[in-house]
Amino acid sequence: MLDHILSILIFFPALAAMLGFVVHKDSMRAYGTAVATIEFALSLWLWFVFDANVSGMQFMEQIALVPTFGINYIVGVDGISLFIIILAAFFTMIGIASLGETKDVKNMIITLLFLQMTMVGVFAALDAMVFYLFWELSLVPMLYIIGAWGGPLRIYASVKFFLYTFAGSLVMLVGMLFMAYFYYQATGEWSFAILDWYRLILPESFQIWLFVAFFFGFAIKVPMFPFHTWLPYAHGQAPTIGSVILAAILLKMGTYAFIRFSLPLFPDASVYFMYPIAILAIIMIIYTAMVAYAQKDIKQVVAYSSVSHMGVIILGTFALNVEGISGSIFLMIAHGVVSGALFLLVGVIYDRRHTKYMSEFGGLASVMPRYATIFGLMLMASVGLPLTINFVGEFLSLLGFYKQSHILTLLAGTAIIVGAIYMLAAYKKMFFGVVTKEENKNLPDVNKRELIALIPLAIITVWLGIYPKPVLGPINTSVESVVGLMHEKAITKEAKSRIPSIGKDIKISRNSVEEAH
Amino acid sequence: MLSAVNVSIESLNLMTLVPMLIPIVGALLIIVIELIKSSQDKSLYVMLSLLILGIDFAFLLESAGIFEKNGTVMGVFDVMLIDGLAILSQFIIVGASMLFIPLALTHKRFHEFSYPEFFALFLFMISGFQFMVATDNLILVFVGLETASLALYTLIAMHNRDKSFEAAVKYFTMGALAAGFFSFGSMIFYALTGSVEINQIAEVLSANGYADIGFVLIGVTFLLASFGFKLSMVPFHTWTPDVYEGSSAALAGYMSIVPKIAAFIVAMRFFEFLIHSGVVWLEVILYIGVVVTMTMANVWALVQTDVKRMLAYSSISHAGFVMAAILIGTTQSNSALFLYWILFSFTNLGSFSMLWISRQKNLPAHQQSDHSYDKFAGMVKTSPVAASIMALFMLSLAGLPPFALFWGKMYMISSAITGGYTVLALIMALNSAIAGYYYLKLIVYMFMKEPVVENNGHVYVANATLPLKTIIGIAAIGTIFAFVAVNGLLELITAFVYNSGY
Amino acid sequence: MELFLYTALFSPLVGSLFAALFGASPKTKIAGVVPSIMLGVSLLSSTILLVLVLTTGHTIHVEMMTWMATGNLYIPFGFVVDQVSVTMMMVVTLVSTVVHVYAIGYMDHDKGFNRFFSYLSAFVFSMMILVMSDNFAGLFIGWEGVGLCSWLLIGFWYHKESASWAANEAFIMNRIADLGMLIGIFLIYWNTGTLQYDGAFAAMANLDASTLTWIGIFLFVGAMGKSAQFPLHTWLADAMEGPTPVSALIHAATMVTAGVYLVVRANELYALIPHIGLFIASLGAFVAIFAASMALVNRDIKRVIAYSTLSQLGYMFVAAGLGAYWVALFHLMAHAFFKALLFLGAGNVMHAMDSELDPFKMGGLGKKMKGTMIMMTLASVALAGIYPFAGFFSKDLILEVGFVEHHYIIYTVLLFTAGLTAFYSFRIVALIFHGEERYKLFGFHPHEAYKFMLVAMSPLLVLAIIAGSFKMTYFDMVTYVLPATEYHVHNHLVYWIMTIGTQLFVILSIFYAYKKYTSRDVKVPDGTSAMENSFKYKLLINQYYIPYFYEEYLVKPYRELSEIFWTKIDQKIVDATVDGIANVFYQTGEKTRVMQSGNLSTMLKWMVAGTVALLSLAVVFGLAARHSGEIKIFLSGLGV
Amino acid sequence: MFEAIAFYLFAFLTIAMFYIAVTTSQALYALSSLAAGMIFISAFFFILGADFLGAIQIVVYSGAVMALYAFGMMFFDTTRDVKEKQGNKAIIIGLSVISAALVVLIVAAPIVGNNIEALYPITEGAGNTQEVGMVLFTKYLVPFEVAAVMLLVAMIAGIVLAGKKMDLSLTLMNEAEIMLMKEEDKKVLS
Amino acid sequence: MEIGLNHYLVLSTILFAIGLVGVMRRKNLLMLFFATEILLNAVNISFAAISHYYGDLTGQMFVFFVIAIAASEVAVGLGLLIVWHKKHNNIDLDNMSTMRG
Repeated sequence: MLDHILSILIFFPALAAMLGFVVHKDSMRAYGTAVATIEFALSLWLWFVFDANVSGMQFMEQIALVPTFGINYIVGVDGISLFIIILAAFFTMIGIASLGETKDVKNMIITLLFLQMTMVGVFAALDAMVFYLFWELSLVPMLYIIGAWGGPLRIYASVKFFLYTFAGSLVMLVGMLFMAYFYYQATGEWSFAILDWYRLILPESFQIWLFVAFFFGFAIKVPMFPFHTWLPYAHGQAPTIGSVILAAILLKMGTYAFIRFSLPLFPDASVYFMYPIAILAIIMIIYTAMVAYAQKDIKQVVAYSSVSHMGVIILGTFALNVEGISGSIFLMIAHGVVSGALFLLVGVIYDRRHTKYMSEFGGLASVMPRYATIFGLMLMASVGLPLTINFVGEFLSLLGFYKQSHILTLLAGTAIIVGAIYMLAAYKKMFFGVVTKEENKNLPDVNKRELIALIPLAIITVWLGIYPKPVLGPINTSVESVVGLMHEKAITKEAKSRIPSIGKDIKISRNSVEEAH
Repeated sequence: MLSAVNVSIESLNLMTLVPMLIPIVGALLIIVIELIKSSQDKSLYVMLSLLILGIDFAFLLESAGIFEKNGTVMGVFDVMLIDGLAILSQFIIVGASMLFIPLALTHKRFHEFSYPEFFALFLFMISGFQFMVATDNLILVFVGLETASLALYTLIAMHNRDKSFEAAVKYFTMGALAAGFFSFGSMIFYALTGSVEINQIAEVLSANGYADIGFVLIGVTFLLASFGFKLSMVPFHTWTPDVYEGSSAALAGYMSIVPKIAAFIVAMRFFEFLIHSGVVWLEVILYIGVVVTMTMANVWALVQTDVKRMLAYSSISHAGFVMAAILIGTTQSNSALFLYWILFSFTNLGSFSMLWISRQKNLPAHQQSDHSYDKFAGMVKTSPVAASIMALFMLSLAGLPPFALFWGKMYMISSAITGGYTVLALIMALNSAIAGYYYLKLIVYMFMKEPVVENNGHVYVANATLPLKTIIGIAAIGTIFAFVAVNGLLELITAFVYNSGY
Repeated sequence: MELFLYTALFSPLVGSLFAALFGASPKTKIAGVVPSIMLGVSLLSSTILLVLVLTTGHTIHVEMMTWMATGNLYIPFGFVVDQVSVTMMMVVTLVSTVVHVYAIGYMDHDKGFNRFFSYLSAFVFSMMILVMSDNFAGLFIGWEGVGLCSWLLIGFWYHKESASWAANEAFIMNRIADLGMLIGIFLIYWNTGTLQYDGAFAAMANLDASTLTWIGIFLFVGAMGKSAQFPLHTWLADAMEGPTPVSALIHAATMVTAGVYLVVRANELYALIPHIGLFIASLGAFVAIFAASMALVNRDIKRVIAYSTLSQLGYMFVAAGLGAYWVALFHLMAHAFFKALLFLGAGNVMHAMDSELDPFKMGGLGKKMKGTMIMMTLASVALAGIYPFAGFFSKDLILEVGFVEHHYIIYTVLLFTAGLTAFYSFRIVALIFHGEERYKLFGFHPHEAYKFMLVAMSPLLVLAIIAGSFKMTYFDMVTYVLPATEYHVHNHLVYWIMTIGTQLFVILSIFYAYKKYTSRDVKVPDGTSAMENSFKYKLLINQYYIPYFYEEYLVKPYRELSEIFWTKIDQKIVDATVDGIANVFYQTGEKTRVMQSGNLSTMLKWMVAGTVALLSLAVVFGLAARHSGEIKIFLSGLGV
Repeated sequence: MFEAIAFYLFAFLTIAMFYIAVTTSQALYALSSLAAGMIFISAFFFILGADFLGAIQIVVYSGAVMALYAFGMMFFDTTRDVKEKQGNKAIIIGLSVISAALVVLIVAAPIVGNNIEALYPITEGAGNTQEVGMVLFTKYLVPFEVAAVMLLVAMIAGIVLAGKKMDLSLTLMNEAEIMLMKEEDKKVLS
Repeated sequence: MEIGLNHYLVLSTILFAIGLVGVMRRKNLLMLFFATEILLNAVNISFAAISHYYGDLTGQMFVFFVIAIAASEVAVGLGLLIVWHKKHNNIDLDNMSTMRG
């Protein structure tokens, strides 16, 4: 069982979704919750049996798919992907459990379960093609969720989401094929296995081109400025559950991929592009935060805030040291939890009033005190208050990047200011003041179903803020090996000096394209 | 005086003719049956055709075995050429035909299937295509092509309504022009080399070092124009959407696969050696042609309001995509062509079959064409399974993994990269993204819109019968589980293509 | 001993959580009483620790658990009780206990009673973390924690627009400073490899001066925000929108002094970079007089006291900047007592006057509120620095420090400020408690506060009076960890002249204020008097137009820029580009689909045209074939 | 010399005939001139020694094909003046002139490949028909048979398309009508 | 004045161009078919000439098959025209543009 736990994790939801077609639609919610809970339990079990002291991949599985062309189904998990998988399972679970009254609930749940398969698959995949497969496949359920259950502009938003990401990932596909070709040239064998690719040392110019190709795919997914405009539409139009999963998990695919692919495969290019990307990240942070401030729609505020936070994650990733990368991975989880919670919260009020315009509210704190409290907690987490989950990530990310550039970190650090500005302004508009609108006077506070989703998130927010070690430990172990690998592989002096060497011994067998020629 | 010719039967390798003869015999059989006892039910002919094609397929397997053992075989005075390309393409031709023919068993009656001649012509057409791919003699290519084409024009027209006549006439007229071009091009090469056999042409041309490059280019131009017509390369593509729209959906799907693979093989045989001998002009022209065909067809597909026309443009774009294989001209790219086309057959036949089963006799109210997007609006509400299958085909066409066409696309782009055509690879990738839009549009209509046209969902399966459903099921399974087969296919194709010297 | 440490630290948290349980329910006394008791417990534990530290000189250092550990970074939750932190602990727990008890009365009629205590205790907890942490990260936790609680408490009456606005302003301004602090922390980490105080300070001795300077600057930026130093000072006056106990606790006694605490804590760093110290001192002196000047004319009791706090913080920074860390800390302590007292007194007045804050509308309240009057008067005396009250010992010491360190300008400024301090303090006292009973015009019915509130205030009163006498004990204690420099003017004559001169100057100021504001001529200003129209008055009452400047030149542009970013750049440029690209394809399709006219003749023409185009190309190429060599080079140059 | 005169004469005649065939608005003229052009072309075949082809040309084209067209003309009633809307003439003329000019430009250049060995050389002494037969039934046996199939296809196609059965379209009728028709059909049969 | 291969090729090309003109300008389908016949015939001349000058029979074979093809096309083409004419009573291709875009 343990040998196949990842495959089970990946395909169990899909199988359950298939069987779900048979389930009667009144019982569908219970069915979905049960399946998602089992999946979550499995993911917890994975965590339980995961050996935090091993830096490499665990629970690897390999099945030949197209061996002639080097494509194999390889999955495995390490500290970097473990928690995102758990998070994906978790969010699907609470997403389904807290699903409000929607039309076609059966379709929705089946779609969500399929989505879960793709999400887990992306993070477990160790073969570039399998990764790409799940990566692309994840677009479809999301497209459906946005397009079928979304707001008035849903079709525009969903198509934009799909095509934009699709276009980016096709460029990435070209990059992957190139990478495989280089591997073929170097070794005489086709392989798409990431771990094989890790052993390949490419000349800097190749690295740069490939980095750019991969970058398009990842950057659009993240989304990085200036490729971010699909996100506000997608979030703005998506139903609550869609936004939650989009923000919590799907966006993380991009940043995760940076760490899984770009950094270890192209260490020199990573150093080469560190500053440009950092500048983009800073633009993301400040610019989108300001745009968020200008929003009238609370969901858009949260959406833009996502972009802003993703900027910090990117920055941490390109710190290229253990502190920064660990921080950025942690922040991925943190941002997942917090933005997921924020979207859920927005969903709560949307369910009641069917509007997301902040001007429609005001003074909600007195009408819905519990709601206001949880929102306040998440808001504080979002602005990165210490002892909440976000702070750990942001702190480490910025700390890490400070090693690379002081002035850029100073600029990026304004995240904590601009973030506070829009968030507090939004909170003030919604919750403070006196209740002016008649409709708002008798709004019911959060109900049990919503609390089922919100309370665990609140607990995680605080728990991991105070005691991040259970998560940070495994992440750290794996990140150390990644950084060590990068240092080992780096060719240029600049890269060698930028990427710290890890004391531990990391052996890679060197296969270089030039050697093969 | 002429001396008598002594030929031993063995040296003729008559076996090479068998796969082509079987459909001819079958067609004659059908005609004979009709003569003896007329007005039989169409199901008889369908099954008969299916059986004949099955036998044909078995013989193809046999020839494949022979090829694996002995390599390329020439036969009947070296007119027939059975190499890996011929065998692979015949597999596609016969296989796709086998998938097509049960589509005649619709629930509703359509005019063409009431003729036994329909099936006879169909079988003749298949043999025509088979001759086309199994030779390197331009005369036989021409005759095979015309046999197949003439039968095809008729098949289109037999649908018997205004649009199909219009389609047939358009196709026919342009086909006649293309035939003129073909013969003119062949004439130039004959003038240059004194031969109409591609091998000989290649030998002679390389022997004199392409001294008459001007003539070569003229010849290539005319041949390109005629193949361009068959392969619907821009700007020779104009017939495609109209003809697809005019003919029945099933036949349109068939047309998007079989005639094209035949033309591809001939184009591959003819252009490959030119490209390899460094005719830069051809390379440039093909490059432009491929890019323009892919892109413009995509762009036109974007603005279509009818699904069938959209699919027509999409198949133009796919053809352009595959044409890149000939431009690249490596073993990998040629293998990619076959892989792509096999996977494309499943998907495209599947999607056209989906249109076919939703075909109504009369146009729905307020609609201009049989399969307008509006017709599919809200399909998921009334027939979710059909909508899901249709969406599956669309996603596969868009190149979403792990569905069938993704593997072809991936391998093709990879071959472009390996062949050094990086920019082309990027253009191909981005074109897939553009194409994503119109495939998505259908999905959007099916899954996200409210029904515009009053219907109870029955319309989407108006034509469905068990055989049709089976075909669609096969196509769907093929599309979904392609990844299982890709490895085997790839090994086989690569071996065949490589051993044929391409 | 660790037990006491944890008790001191966590009992406020327990209290806070307890009160939070009742957060959504209607007011219950118990939600106020329990946190108060818990604070009492905390106070008790702190006292025990104080005694321990006093008697044995030992410090307690515990590490509760790991917080963050990755790469080389290791940050634990570690706490230290040494002479400095125990002082702060005492101040914090004492004042907060008083304030808690007081607030039970003060918030009696408020709907958010339970919530209030939850916040208030949470604040104390954060503050305890801030002062007890043994590393910069822990400090930062407390630092932000108090910021959060301050936000909650300033905006406590969230239905008031001004309150929520002030809360946000405070939070955001603090955040600006926190960024500096964060950068300072990063610098420390990357240069010393640790964030523990002991390790970091030990390593700093080996760092080059410029790095240290940067660290010093950034940390001080953090301190500036929390302690509301110029130019980040505007939030403090606006923070008076919060309930008065909050002002007493947070914005007088504890949180705002965190900056001073930080500088004191980092004394080993600042000792290495005296030029930064001088800058701090100069800024402190400037703020002292700057704030005092604004206090002169303000017509809001709480704001006057707030400015006074600001001014006194300036004093503290002068001391800290000049290296007299223990003096700074001592003044911090003394100031906490009398300033909290002052605020609580003001709270009583407000309570009596239905939240009216304009002292011109009061007058003669002394008759109704004797207790309050006495307390406020004494607190003002202490603030003014009259012997033998606490202020005399702590504040005059700072003057001496300035003098002894030969910074005469600073000395002069501070001396002058002392006069101003006395003036505005007694202006308030006079306007409130003496003179005409102007409140009657406005129909107020003032009454004294609850007895227990007054009782609760009394410890502060006592301390405000006698705190000065602990000076030497205190000196002995803190100089275990702080540089033990005695500041004495060695020339006795000069010393006496200075002391008596200062005293006289202050007393004169008091009398002048008293005289001026108890006279019968005092009227409620209506904007017509000559003084009110003078430039000076306008400048001061408008706080030197700094808030206006911030609003006009920072906030508005930010808002407008945000709007532009969104509507113009994000929608019109970034997004429009993406849609534009898509549209190009679509429009190309729409425009060129006419090619497919459906007319067979056109189709045939297209076919011929295509062939002709190919032919032309063929001819061009055929002609060019003669120059094939050159062409190949050209094409390979193009990369085809 | 004779050859030259014959060539130019027939060249002029064919060009003239075909020119008329594509430009005249009288269908009858067009048909006649086309037929004439075909015959003149057969003259070239005779000049070039391809007697068999010449004969075929006359028989098939001038005989069979032209007869078919003539029949068609009668059927379509296009003996009258045919009115054809002409769009942009410039395009037509431009395209054809360019194409002709370009091809002529290149074709007029001598073909280098004069040293080509004939694969199926014309044997001295044998008649053209004999030679053709020889090659046709050895080398080109398969194409010949396929051509037979092609003609069969064309025949079937012609019969089917022109047949009466095409008058009623099952495709356009609804099922009920078809059933009705079948019933009637049976009645007629029985 | 020797008549060489090139003469025939030029003639053939000119005829082919005439055929193209016909194909492009004819709107009457029947007469359009005439033009396609011209195209094929034009090529036939060249084939025969090349065959003659090379002394090779392949060209004549090609011509033979082209003639066969032309004949078949006529049959099918006329069949199509007849069907069309039956339904529409005209064979003008301008009336034949229901499908477009």
